Amino acid sequence: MDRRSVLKIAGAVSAATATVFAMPRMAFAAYSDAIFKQKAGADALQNAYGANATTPSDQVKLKAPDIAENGAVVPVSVETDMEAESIAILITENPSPMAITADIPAGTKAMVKTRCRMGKTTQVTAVVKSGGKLYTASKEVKVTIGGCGG
Amino acid sequence: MSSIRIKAKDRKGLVDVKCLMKHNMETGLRKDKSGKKIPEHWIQDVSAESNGKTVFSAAFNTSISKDPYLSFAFAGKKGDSLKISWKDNTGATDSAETVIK
Amino acid sequence: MKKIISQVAFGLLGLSVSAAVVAGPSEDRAAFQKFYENRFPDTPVADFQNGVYSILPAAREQWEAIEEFPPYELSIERGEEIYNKTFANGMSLASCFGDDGAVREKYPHWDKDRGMVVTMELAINECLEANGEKPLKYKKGAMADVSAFMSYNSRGQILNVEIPSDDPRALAAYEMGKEQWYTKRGQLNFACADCHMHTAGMLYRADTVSPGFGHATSWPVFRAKWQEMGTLHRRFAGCHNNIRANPYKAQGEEYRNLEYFVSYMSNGLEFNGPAARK
Amino acid sequence: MNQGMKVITLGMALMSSVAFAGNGTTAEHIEAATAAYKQVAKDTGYQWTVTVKTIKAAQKALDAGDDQSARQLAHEAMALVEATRTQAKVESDNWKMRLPK
Repeated sequence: MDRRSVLKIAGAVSAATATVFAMPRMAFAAYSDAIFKQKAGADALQNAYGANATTPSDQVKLKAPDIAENGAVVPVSVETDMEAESIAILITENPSPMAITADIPAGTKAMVKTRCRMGKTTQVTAVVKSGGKLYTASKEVKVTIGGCGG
Repeated sequence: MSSIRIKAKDRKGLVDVKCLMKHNMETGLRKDKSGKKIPEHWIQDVSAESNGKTVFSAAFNTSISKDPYLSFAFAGKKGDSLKISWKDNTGATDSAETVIK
Repeated sequence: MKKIISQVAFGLLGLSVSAAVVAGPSEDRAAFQKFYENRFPDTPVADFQNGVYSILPAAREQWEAIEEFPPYELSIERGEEIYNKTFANGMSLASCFGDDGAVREKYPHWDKDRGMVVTMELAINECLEANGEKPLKYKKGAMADVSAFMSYNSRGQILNVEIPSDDPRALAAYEMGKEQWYTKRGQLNFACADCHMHTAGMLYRADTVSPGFGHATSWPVFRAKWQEMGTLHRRFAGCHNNIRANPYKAQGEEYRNLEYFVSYMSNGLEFNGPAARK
Repeated sequence: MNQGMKVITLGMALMSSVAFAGNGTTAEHIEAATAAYKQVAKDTGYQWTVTVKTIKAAQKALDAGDDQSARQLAHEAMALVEATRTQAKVESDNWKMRLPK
């Protein structure tokens, strides 16, 4: 869960949230509008991870096609050899860029594969949270429309 | 029948999980034939438990494709249980359980 | 396989000189397959069963990622249920097609008694109707599901469509399908062969057109564009619509004969349906 | 190819509109185009979706009281029917050119 929203909830519902606050490490990825309805990727990251400063790293391995076969179903995978706590995928040109956040507990491989929608040609960014810092890899995915198949 | 299909295989101590969840994942941007917007309806939270311990969890936006696909891997072994559940924005939930092969 | 085919073709040529003048189906097929082998020398012949992905490495990677957990698996499960459902008379589709329905290689075939091409989807409906059940719609839904289940259990069977020489009507049906394939239609004035033969592998706007060799192997398919399953005849109709020609009726004579022709042209490849396509 | 076809279609549209410019009511012209469309379909099996659309558009314009547009669309439909017939005629032999050598 994102720490900021935990703080907000903690402020609003003081006593009950104390237990939640006491064990933030146990928290799981959880949906929140503050992350997934954000129009800007940086704000989404801020709300998800309490920080939006990122460092590009070749240790973050992002796999996505150069040209999407179909914008409705684009396979994307993120993997890293770093010790990761969380992985996120941002699709810059989508109405709200944050597509997925995934928590990686100890013992789970720092990897996630899924299929995403992309409305148009866009930058796709994989974010890995490791040692409290955010590392990224990005690439452009071209989305074409039209022809016989699409 | 559950909306979730799971394939979980032990590959030298690392369990390779692939799962497909049947769900329309409506973005709220699509219109029906009469031109009315189809309300958004999507899976927000997914979690996976093996032998009672959470091994993976994720939150989705509407930008995850229809019938979401998720693949991950965790330390485990053949014969362990694996339960995957989701919850969507209407509060609906579903889960499926399998034994790791 | 290629070798066997050419040997058969040469064998026939050797028998009579007139056979070389009046090209028959097996000469057609040899020339057809040769055309694609020359055009796509990097594609192993057996790989043409993978459609456009046999010639497009970048798209193939995405396709393989989709095939890791293909969307048609849900359709196979639905199809299995329908397949094993007991009819009101106590029978089921399994009574017609066996326990696993692995009969893909028998279709399409020439039915001499009725003087027509019988496809698998047609046979499914005939089984339903013979047992007092309602027939299914041909293009999608339950029919595509049943077809997906049967095709899945038939994977690996080899296309071996026959045009019996003792029935001139079979040859006529084949010729009708062949003419369909090579004839321009619609306001856009395209023949199947214009796109899928002479410009196969080229871009039409943003899409690479698939080679016609292998067109009949992978059905039914889950198309990303449809976001659901569809049968071969649904795709035929879609192509005709694209070129602004009125489509024919699914499982009507025109499309059955076209299926007869394209399947015969792909003889030697494997049935590998159902599949995921763009 | 597409462009070429358009030119042919346009040329025919001009010719046929000259041919029956003055005579008959617009409704009759729409009827004539519909009949011709059906006849070609029956004779040759060739049918263009765009012709059906144009006939429908003509009828719609007529119903809306726009006689001039309706008449023009009816003539366009007739030209499309003629082009379809030409295609069928040419193709009855030309398809053999596309056989692989």
